[in-house]
Amino acid sequence: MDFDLSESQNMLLDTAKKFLEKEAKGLARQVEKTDAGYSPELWQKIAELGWIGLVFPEQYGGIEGTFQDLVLLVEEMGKAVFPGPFTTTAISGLSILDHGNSSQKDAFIPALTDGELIISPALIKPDPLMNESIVHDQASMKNGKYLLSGTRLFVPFGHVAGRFIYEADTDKGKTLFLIDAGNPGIRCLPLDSIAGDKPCEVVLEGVEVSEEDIIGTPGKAEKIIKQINTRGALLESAYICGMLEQVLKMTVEYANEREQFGDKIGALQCIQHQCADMATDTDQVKFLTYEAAWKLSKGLPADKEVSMAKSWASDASRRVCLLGVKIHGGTGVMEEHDMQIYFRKAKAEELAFGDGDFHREIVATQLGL
Amino acid sequence: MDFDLSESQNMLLDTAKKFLEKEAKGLARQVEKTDAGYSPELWQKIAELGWIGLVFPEQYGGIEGTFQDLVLLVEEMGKAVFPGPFTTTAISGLSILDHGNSSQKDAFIPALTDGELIISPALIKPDPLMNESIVHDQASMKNGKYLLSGTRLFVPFGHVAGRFIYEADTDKGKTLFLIDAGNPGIRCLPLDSIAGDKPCEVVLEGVEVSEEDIIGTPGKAEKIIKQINTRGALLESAYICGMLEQVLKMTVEYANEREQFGDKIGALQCIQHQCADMATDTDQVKFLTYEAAWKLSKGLPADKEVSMAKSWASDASRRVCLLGVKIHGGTGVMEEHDMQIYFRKAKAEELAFGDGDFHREIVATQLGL
Amino acid sequence: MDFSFSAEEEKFKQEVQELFISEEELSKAAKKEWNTGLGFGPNCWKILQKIGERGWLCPTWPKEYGGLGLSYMYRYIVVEQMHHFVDIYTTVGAGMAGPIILSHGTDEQKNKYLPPIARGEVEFVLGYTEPQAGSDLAALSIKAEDKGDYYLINGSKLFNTRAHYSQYHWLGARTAVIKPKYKGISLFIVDLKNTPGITISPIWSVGGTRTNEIFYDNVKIPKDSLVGEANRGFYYILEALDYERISTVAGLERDFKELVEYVKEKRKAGDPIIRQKLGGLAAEIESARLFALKVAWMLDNGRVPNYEAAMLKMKVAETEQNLVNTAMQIFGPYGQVQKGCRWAQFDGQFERFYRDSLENLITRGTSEIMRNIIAQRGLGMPRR
Amino acid sequence: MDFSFSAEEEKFKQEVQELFISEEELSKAAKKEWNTGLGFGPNCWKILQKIGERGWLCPTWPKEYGGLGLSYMYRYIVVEQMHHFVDIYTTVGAGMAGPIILSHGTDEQKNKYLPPIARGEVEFVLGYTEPQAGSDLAALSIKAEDKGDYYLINGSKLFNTRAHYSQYHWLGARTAVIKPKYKGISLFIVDLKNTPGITISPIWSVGGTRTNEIFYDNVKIPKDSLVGEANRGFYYILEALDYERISTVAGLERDFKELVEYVKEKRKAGDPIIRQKLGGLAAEIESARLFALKVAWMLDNGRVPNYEAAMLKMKVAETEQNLVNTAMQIFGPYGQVQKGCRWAQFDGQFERFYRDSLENLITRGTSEIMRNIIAQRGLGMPRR
Repeated sequence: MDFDLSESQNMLLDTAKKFLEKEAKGLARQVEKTDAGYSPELWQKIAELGWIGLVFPEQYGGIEGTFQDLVLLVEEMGKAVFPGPFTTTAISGLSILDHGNSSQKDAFIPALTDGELIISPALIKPDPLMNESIVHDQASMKNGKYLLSGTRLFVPFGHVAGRFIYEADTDKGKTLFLIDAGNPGIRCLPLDSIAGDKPCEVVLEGVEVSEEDIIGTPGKAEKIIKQINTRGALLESAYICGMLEQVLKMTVEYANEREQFGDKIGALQCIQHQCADMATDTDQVKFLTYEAAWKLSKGLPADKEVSMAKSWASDASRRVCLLGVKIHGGTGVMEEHDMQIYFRKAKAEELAFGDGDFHREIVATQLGL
Repeated sequence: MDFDLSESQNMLLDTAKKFLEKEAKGLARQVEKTDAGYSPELWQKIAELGWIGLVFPEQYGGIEGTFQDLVLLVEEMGKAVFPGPFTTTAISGLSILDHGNSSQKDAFIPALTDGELIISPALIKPDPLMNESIVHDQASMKNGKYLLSGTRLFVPFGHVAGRFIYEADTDKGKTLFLIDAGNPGIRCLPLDSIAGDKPCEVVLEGVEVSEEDIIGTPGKAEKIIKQINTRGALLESAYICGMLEQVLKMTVEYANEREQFGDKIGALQCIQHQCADMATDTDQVKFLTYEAAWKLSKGLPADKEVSMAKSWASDASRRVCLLGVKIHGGTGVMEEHDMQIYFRKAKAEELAFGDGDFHREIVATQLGL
Repeated sequence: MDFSFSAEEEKFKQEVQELFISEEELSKAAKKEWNTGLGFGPNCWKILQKIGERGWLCPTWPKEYGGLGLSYMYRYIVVEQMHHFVDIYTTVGAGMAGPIILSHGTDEQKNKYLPPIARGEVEFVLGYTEPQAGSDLAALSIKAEDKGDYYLINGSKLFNTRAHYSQYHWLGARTAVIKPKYKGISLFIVDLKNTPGITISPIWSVGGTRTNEIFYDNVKIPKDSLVGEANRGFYYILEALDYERISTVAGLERDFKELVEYVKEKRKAGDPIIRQKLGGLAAEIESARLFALKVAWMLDNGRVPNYEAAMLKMKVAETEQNLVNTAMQIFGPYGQVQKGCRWAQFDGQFERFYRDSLENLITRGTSEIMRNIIAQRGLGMPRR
Repeated sequence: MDFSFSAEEEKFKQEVQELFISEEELSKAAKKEWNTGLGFGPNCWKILQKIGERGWLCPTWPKEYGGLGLSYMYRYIVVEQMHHFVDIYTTVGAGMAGPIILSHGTDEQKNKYLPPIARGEVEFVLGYTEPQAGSDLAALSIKAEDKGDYYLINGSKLFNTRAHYSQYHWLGARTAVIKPKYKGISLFIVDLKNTPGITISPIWSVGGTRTNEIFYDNVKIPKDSLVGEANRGFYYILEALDYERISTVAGLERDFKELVEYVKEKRKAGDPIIRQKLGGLAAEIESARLFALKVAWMLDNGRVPNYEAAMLKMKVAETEQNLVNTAMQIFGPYGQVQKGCRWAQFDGQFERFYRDSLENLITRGTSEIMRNIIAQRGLGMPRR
């Protein structure tokens, strides 16, 4: 049993804290009004720091960290609400590493760890009840090439991705493709969202893709997608964990400074108890996330643990941020204060890779129900 | 719009408060260890006060009050956790009044208002998954008589009932009978329960019943049963409302007296806020109950309102009692203190005529979902 | 006990409804304007005036000042219908400033301000909050010095939400440095359009609502700007709370109904979890509605709804949170996209509401302040 | 970071498990006895002695006093297994009195009391609470007067739960009337079996658990009953909290697992609402388990888990409430009937648990006290 970080994890987080403190302060606020929605300049810097390559082998420009290291780094990013396609690029790269062939690995992972290539999973199919006018899924063969059409939603940073991970139902069954975002049949539309984090609508119309762009065995997409979703859910939990730690910190600081009725509001029992509840909720997210990360890193089955973490994180994200807003009072709802950024981001992270109800349902299944 | 009670309601409640204060103090504690589970002596007294006849016409020994009056009286009983088959006898009687023929009315309602006859709805069929060894439902005809077999559960005060309201699936469809509890084919077993309130298992084996004992039109039982359940749910809400008012009162009194750390615990903000939440929850139960009662009294459709009231009451009953227990500290969990009686009774009332989930589901249906 | 409106009230309600229905386009346009977060636009003014010209904006006021001399229940009915049709609850003039002018103003002030308020022609912006005086209103520090012929005002006010379209500032300022602090506060009416030295600076909320900071730099205001007696302002504010307490959940009811229809349409009505959530919300909204009715009824019957009003305020704000949260949960990932996006459900209305509703948890007293009131005034628990 | 036991710990855990499995009948009988609410019966004593004779009851103690000189994680493992198999968590001797005797007792006291505690042969009943001293332990008033050759005790103690089967009273008594009050408290060991003037009077809890009031009427106890220095008792109690903090959710995990199996068997596994409730509970129990492990790990690493232990205490008690409440909701009307009834699910186990679990919300500090600790010690918020 060890709840401490390793030497190298401490070093990684030390650097991360310093870097984020120096470079990323106020970044979330700045970039959400830009078209990119993130800072390409800082993206290069974190590539140089080895963050994008954190979990990849040296031969591909990585530094061979564990998935647990990645979780810890993402937690730090969450504290700073660091914007960008970091987690989704990392898990996309891991899919190529785990399931791609060697030429795919050679072609894409070094570009990814260098910060040159952003890969985004484009896996969420629209519910036609929400909007009927969509390009429906089609996959046919022509001259040995696949012709793919379809609509995918909420593709993270799709507008700056070089490649999409895309699933199509081909003659061989559900098959995963790594599609060049520059393909002329693709349209990508960033959507305005509560978190200002550029989820995209990606539309394929008759996009020609060759067999070489298939990841893994044709017809076997589902297992890889599940892995992507599991990793994604856990990294979101870590990001939420960081956010909530920061919200708690900000809130306690505010309460310990703010005076009303001749006393610090932090001396009020109701404020203290709300902060205690925020702390407990946050620690629950943290430990559940850490345990799931440890299991994933060890290669142990972790579906249940990941879903426990994400279900708690999703619900705690709203609970904790709402208390944060309330304790900040009028200040907390002002655009100029950071509190509201966390509140808005929390909604996006709550939803990403499945909300609380969704993951509790998975836990139930994992319990054998 | 009028949130006040009428003159006659005020009089009724005045008498009720005084009577219950004088006669029923400590009663719940005393009778739960007796075989009867209520006080037959006080039963006679409340009959004399006209309570059992409250909603019945004068010709049957009643005093022609409204259903709203009944709700208010039951609320007072809830404050005193007055034990006995009052609500179930009243709603059983109302079924006879509404659906019985004149000879049934003449035979049973005066006996009921006099306090001589207790009638109990025996309508809950056991879930065979919970216990397989039951007498299964059967209804056949023999010499113009019905022969009924079946098991019914959680029959309130079945052991002292003179008649049961029982539903059987006959050749004419679902039919409601008013069965003599003294019938030799009937066994009645009071069950030990958390609230000590004698829910009974009633077993019929080849019980012979004549056509005269059918209430309403043969084959049309469902509508009457629904009415019984609606009325029952609302009276339970009223009883819970009274209980919660009393729990709140006891708790505030305790908090305003109890000293710890040199101060009344009632001066602590966390205690005050918990009490404020208890008060709000209780008032929600109260107003929802009153509105539903008013609708029922006016003959307006009230299924949605009753289920809103009971769903809130069921869940609030636990929330409020749990806070009451916590604020009372060690005292609250001691057998010798009344707090625990309310906590235990709350569970029984929460369940009676449907719990929170059950009634929220009805509300959803009523919303057209 | 009776939970229905009287025949006269019912008739009045019909009339009010009919106005909004006959002015459907205008109502919708006003609602849309209001929901930009920018406050009153031309359509808002227009509909307010239509309400006002019938005497409905201040139905409890005497006829001479533009009212109808009716009971609080009529005001409740108007507020309910306004909330339902245009989302605007009331004006600060009709709900907060006006009642104080009516009780404590001079005849001149009454004649000058009340009729245009009642006609819906002018609006007041509330000027109570300061950076160090939020929940603790008595701590306000903006200074109003009596200079003989005029008052000299210096300082600033935060969260003056309606400043950019109001004619008047309803200003709470310090006229005496004294302990207890609340005994040194006075109320003033400041003409925002014609007074030099005032700067209005916008602040934006997370919900996209514009509010403002107002700076007073050696601002001279006439002596007759003072309302009532000097240093009695805090008492007047507390008194006026009654009137302010008329509240409604009509907007929530409307949104909830739309949400239920949406769930049916999107074929999610069979989902037991959604059914539970909506069933629970229905009960919660209904209980809040009954709280609101009770408060209006109490006012009409000369009872002071101090803890009841606190319960109402808290319950409405929390019910609103449950509503927006439930809606967002039902939309799933589609909830996060905003107005104008083709994937936005209800054109992003709930997305905005999800942000904008936060304010209601805080303004007019946080839920924690309300719980203090319920415990201390309602339940008789000790004050420190 | 590593969430697994070491190979040695794992091996130890296996051994402990094997004992309980090989003594299955005895374990079950002990669990059954314990769950009557009457405390230790013959089977409880027997299983405790089997645990004790292996040194497992106090594994962190030195070997000379019957321990094994192992780390806190081993104690965690024993507690977890005990909780799982017999529902008994620990003894007061091993968990509360013993550690103080070990740190502050005389050699004579150590030799006399520690080995039998470690062997599971004797039990202490905690004697801290009084009617006016619950959460506020420092307010205790039972008097211990130093009469030269002996101490004279007068007064009474409330909620002495284990008094009717313990050999010793672990008594906190006032030896000095002084401010602050906590500076006048001393700890004593009182031989309950051989001391005249003591009356033990039963009190019953809503859960059917027997607890007791103990009355001291001019009771003389020897001078060497005092543990450590006079008037230092409160400090010792606080110190010992560390040891006490080892906690586990093993019993909750076991009950939860049984509940899940029950839901499958009763074909309710398809109910989405039950699935949500159980899925949420699984996460909550797991997080409480991780809190417990963290505290044990901190103790092993010389860190003081003051706010972490408070969080653990609060979370375990609240998780337990969620578990019993969920179980009762799943049973519906069948939940209300009691042990022995043929309709009782799990033979009424959860019905009793529903009542009995209330105590855990209150003993060893209410959730409200825990929140104070988390805020003030953990988050650095101001103390009054």
